[in-house]
Amino acid sequence: MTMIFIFLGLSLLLSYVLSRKQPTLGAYFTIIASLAGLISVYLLRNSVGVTESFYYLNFQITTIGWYFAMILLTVYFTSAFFNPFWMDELIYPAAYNSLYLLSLVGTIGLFFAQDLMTLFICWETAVWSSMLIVQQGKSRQAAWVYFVISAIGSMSTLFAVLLTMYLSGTSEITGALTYFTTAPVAGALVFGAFILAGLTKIGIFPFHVWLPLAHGSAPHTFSPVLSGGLVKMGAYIAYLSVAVFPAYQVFGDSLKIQGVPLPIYGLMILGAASIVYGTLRAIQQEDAKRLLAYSSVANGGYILIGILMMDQMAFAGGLMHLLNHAVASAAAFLAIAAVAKRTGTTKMSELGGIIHRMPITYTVYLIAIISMAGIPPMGGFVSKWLIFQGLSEKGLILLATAAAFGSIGSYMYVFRPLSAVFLGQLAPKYEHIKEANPVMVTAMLILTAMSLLLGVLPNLVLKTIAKIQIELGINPIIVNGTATLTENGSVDMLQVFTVFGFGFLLILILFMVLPKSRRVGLMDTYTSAEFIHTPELLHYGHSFYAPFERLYEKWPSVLPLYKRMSMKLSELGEWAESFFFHPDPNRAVLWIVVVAIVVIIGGAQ
Amino acid sequence: MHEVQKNDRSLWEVVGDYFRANSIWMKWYCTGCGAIEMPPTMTSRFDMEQLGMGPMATPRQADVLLITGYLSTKTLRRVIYSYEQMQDPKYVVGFGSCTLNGGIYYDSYATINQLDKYLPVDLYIAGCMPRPEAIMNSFGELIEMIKKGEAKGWKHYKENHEWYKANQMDSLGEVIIHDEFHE
Amino acid sequence: MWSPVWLIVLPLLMAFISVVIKKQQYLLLNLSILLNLAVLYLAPQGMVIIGGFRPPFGISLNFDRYAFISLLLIQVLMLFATFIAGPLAKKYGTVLLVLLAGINGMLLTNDLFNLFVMIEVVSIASFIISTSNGKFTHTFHYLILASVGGVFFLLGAVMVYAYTGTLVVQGLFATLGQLPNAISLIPMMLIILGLAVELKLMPVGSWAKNIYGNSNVLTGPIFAAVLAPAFGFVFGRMMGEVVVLNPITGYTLLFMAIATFVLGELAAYRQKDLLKTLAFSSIAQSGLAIILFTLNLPFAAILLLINNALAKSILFWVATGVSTAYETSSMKGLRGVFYNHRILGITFSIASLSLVGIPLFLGFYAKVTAVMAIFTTGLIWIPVVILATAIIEGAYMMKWLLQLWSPAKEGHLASTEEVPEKREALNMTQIVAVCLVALILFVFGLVPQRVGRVLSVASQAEISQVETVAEGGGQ
Amino acid sequence: MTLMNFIYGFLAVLGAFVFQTSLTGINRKVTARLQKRRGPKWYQQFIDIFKAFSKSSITHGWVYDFGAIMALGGIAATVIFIPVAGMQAFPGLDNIFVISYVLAVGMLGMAMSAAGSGNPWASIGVSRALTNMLAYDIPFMVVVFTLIYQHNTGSVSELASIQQGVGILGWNFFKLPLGGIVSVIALFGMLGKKPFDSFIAPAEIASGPMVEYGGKQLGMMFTLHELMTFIEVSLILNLFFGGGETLLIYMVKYAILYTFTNIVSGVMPRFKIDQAVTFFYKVPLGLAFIQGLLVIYLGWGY
Amino acid sequence: MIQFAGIALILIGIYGLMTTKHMIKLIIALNVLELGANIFIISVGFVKNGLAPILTADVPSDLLNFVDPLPQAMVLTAIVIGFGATALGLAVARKVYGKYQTYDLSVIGGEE
Repeated sequence: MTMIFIFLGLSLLLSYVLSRKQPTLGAYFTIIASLAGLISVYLLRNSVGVTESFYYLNFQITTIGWYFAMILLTVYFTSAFFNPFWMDELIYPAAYNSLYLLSLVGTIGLFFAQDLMTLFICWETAVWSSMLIVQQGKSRQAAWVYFVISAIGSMSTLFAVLLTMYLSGTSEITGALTYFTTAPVAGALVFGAFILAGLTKIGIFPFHVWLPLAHGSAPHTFSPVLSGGLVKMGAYIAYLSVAVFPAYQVFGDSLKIQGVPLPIYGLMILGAASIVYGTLRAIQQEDAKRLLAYSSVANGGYILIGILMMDQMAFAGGLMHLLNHAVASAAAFLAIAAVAKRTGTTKMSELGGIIHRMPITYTVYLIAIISMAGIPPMGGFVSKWLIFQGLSEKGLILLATAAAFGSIGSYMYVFRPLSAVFLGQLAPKYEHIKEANPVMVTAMLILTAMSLLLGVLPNLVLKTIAKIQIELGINPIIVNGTATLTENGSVDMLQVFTVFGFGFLLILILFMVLPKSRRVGLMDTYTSAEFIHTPELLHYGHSFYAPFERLYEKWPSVLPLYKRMSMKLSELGEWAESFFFHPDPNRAVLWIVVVAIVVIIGGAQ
Repeated sequence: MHEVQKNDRSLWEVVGDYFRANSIWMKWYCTGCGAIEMPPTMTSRFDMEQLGMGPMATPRQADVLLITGYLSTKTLRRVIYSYEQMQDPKYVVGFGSCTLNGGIYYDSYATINQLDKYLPVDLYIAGCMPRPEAIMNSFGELIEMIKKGEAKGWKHYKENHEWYKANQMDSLGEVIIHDEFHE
Repeated sequence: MWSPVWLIVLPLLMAFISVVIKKQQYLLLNLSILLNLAVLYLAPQGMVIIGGFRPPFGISLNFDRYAFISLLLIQVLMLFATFIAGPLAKKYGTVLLVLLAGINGMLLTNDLFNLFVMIEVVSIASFIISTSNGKFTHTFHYLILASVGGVFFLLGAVMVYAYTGTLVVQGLFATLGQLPNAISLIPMMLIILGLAVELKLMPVGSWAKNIYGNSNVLTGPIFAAVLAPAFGFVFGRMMGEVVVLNPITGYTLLFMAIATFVLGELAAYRQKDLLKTLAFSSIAQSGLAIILFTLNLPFAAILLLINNALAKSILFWVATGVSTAYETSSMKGLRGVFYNHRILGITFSIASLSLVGIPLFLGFYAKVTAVMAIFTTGLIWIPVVILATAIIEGAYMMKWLLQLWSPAKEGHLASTEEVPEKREALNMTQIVAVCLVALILFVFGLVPQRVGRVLSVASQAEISQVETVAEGGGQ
Repeated sequence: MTLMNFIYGFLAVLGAFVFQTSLTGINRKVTARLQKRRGPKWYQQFIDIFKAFSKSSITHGWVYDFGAIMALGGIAATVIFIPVAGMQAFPGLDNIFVISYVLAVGMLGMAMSAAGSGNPWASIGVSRALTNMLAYDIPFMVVVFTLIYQHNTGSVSELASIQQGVGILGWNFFKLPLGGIVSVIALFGMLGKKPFDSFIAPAEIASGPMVEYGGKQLGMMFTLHELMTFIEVSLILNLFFGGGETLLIYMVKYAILYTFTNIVSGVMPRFKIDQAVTFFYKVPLGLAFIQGLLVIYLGWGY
Repeated sequence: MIQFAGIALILIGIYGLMTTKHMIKLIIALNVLELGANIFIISVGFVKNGLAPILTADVPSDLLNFVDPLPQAMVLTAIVIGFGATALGLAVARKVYGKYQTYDLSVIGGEE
């Protein structure tokens, strides 16, 4: 395992050197390096429990770490296919390539970290290296907000890590965290600090502000990594703080709601809030990437709720949703990136009819959103189904309602880019664009195939998750052939897929039997007999859900709150500056006297 | 003008004509005052739904284009556009005497006097304006025509496309498009 | 033969010589620093009594590990600072030599009054150096404040003498501790206030904003990387050996230090001017060091001082270099400047990441050590404040990094067309020197534990006082 | 999974189509009677659908066709999942979430096909339809969660069979009256009946998603509508009205339920889409929550 | 008694530093402050009726009431340092005057 880190470390240097000579070469090298990483981590699947040390960093292979690392590597690997085509848009291509690999090293290190210090070091490495990548996109502000929100998480983790190390006297994760079984008060503090990091990184309401900014304006090739990959670091922290950290024991005495301790329930409510908020905001967006970013906020809520449940179904659902969302979201972002590469924009109202030029990209996007919306037979369905089953089994009705809202609301927002970007009239200025480059198409098809495979044969993954559940000592999800069984329901996705295919086949036959249709252009549509000559005007891509949006357009947004907070801090700084740092010697002397008097009076008492 | 061809339908067409005769969906092109006679025809006294007839929202869905009144040169273009958007087999019904001969404004520069020069009218309903009784009666006629396969205006239009186009161009003249809303 | 006295005498001697042969000032300066380094390496550690007088009539020098570490840091940074400042340093060669002698004396001396003298020497030298900013009102402001601070320190020292009859620094706290609180209160307050001016402690450090904020390639590094750690070390010595804190003075000092840290970072957060940002950052960091010294956690404080000195020197070199070259230090004017100055950019990034305390850099080790050390005092709220403030610190440093690296307008992809034209900020040799310091910082970051081991010896060797504010407060 | 399953499945689709289409025709007559008209023949709906199939058609590109096939295919597959009077083509696949999500395949296919026609009215219609779905589904889902919690199963056929055998009072509609009312109101939304039919408003947005369909695609959309109606009514029937012990009872109950909705909607005006959302989130959602809290926290409803 | 004189001078000096904006007056106030401090220091070592701390043949070696010489030595140094600072301050003030033609800091304001 150390070898993987050394290899990736060397390859990031190599990719820097190569990129200095020829940026594209270095970018292609990132594909090879991440593939090598993927394969070598895959080969570690049987060596669970092995520990290794590298300098003062300690690593251990765990099933859950392996699972997370595989997800991350998949996303990095597929997104790397896009890197070579964006080199000319970046002003620091060499830095991009090497930071790309550096953030990969950081994230994998996080998942394999054995001690808390290693955990934190890897965490920070991933954060700042990805922040430096984000700044190469459209917005510095976004990168900054990303860093600041992450820093809130980092600093709270650091606090938790150090306090844990101080109190427990050990830094080994499991040993240190299980210490709190006997110290619930300090445990609550550490839990709060730890989970805060998870919340900021998953982008849970109200810490979600960085997601739309960073995802929306990062270089197009890096948005999939941010959404599909780096967000999952937060999920890992959430996992640590509820599964490894004995959260249910620490809060064992607190008020319970349907068997869930109140603090954890409160966090789940935050997850539910981010589902609802993310959904509503995603519906409003005019930019495809920002829309997908808000969908990540919503999906982060599912993941958080699932992991916090720590039961047979929802926990498995949460862990599986990680993978499903990573794959689907990466595919969707990549598809949008491919479109942006050809058209130069991600604004939905400026696009339209891209399907006529990029049908494969369209298919990729379609399958991605089907998975994201949780519609069978794609992967997203299984995980959402598990979460629903878990929530309704426990009777957590508020959370279940939010989950349902996010699920159905997702039809609305995922359909929006489908319709506005891909369907409808093609603007004449995009008449000559071509399908995405075969290299990009390959990456997208890999993810699409994965989405489909996960949907049809979810048990491939659920087996691993069952293993994790057994390690944690909770009731594992039961897999039986192609069927997935839970306490209150079962599903066999292969059968569902077959029946769906059967239905599709029936209708296809019916369709073929009937007379063939005449092809007409998209400008030949019913317009109340009015003549329209401009395709852009006929295409409906702006304010798609206007009546619905009107219902909540006046709702306060969170970002202004942060802005106001930042402004208040600045004002405080300004006050300090003008009050204590006045360029006037009189005042400085006055202050000396004031301090002296205060001390003397205080001391005299 | 070509002669309407002899009636030799395949079995498929015969069955199809049966369905089409019993399910007449109309697109009303309400250009003039005649449209006011349609609501009584629809509602409880005459109830045209008992014959399977009904109004439809778009020409794509409709079988019959019902032109209820005056056509000006401006609306004629729209009518032709709508007609061409309809799916075969499709039928045109001219409603009121204005579609027949221009009605009382026959001598206006903007009035279209004889609809069948521009579109293949299968059936005219005379009157100014025709009462619901007349409408029901004439639709009964149309149903019979469709059943027998005699309503072939749409085929006629295809076969004599140049002739119709020439008439249309003649009447409309050249259209110069300035922008989306001005021509 | 090899005595630490040379560390003071040599620069002073060279200073006199340099008055005579003006042309060779710069050579003499460098020569004396190099010789100092040699002396540092060769001189045996221990107490040196000068002239055979028994203290307090004579002066003794305390050359222990603590002094060694601080002197080494100062000599090295001085060497780089004078080298990089080049022509400016030539102009101020004599003054710099006096400054060096003063600082060395300050760090070595074991006599409270001698310390006052050295502080005044350093102050006067630094007044003169600060005039090279060309902003005389600011120098005047500094001069008035530092003189008042000096007088306070002197009064404090004399009162200590009056009460105890001795001026020997080492072990003074033991004698002072026997005095009643009400008596020791005033001299302690005077000593701390006197130092607080130079330490830029809020609210008496108001001179720093403009002196740092208008600095050039000489003054910036000298003030931020030589004077600041030097006074930090002196303060550490005072806290370890002299100052007896009662709850009132202790909490006042702690409160002032925390206010300095938090408000300093907040003030830095709102700056739109690179040098001013760095100025407030220095103020805030010195607050953090004082927190640690006050809590009697010298090891963490030393680490922090070293990290700050190295990082700040790099930051000031680069910042003053580019702001001189581009004739502005505003955020708008410097946007994307690192595109043409990659190496400077990388060193600046390393320094700022280390300053913020990002892992893989020395600053992280310092931060962790500090927080872990504070935990042992039982004051858990202080780490919370420190870490929360670190978010703000990270925020503004990153804002600057992003702006300096990226030439793009907000909302647009960066393009090379918007890059500011290339001007020479620092010449090749200067860049190499900056890189060397950055390399030192980077290497320290890679082997933090080794650095820590060396330093922990220093901190243990020196500080003999064990009482902490927390314990004092608990009484 | 044998061939027989598939044949049963095919028959289920066919049966559902025939049954529901006849019922639609009958209900057109019922509506006509309400309006003092004679109304069409009872098989008028068949004629309409077959006529549409018999006409020529146009296509706006492959996604227009593919969407239509996907929609109808998805809906046909969903019909196969629906348990009718205890009969299922594929036993064990009748999880409520599976059904409601496979249904979404059809919705998405239709929306895709409609938007693929490039007609702005179709897009407006789709936008309204999806908004409508968000409105009615949330209260319904809350009720479904309550049901699953109460009976500890997500299988529709099991939920139906639990209610059988104890007469009319065994129905969930009477055990969970608030939930029952909510789900019947939601049924109106699902079926797109007045007052929740603004997404196909013919005079305002030219029948919304259907605007560009003609010929065989239109026929497919009509078929889809019939099958979807069958699924939705069956779902409510199974969940709240005890399904059916035999096929006959099932059909009778079904006909009564469907005709009821039809009669009610016959005298209703139309909500604007935002009014529909507000309505659903005020009244039915509130009732559903009250029901849920009563069941989960107070144990009522058993 | 003499201590109080020193303290009074210190307070006067501080008062001057807090109130005047004139650079020269500030320097004068600073000097007053230093003078006060010096007097205070001298007073620390002062012994009433004490002798000079100089060993001569007349003075018995076990004499105890001599004046503490150390504060006096300190004051000497402090005076020198104060002189240096004053000279520098005046030079700076002169420079400022050359630039702004005034000594009044309130007129100059913050120099940017």
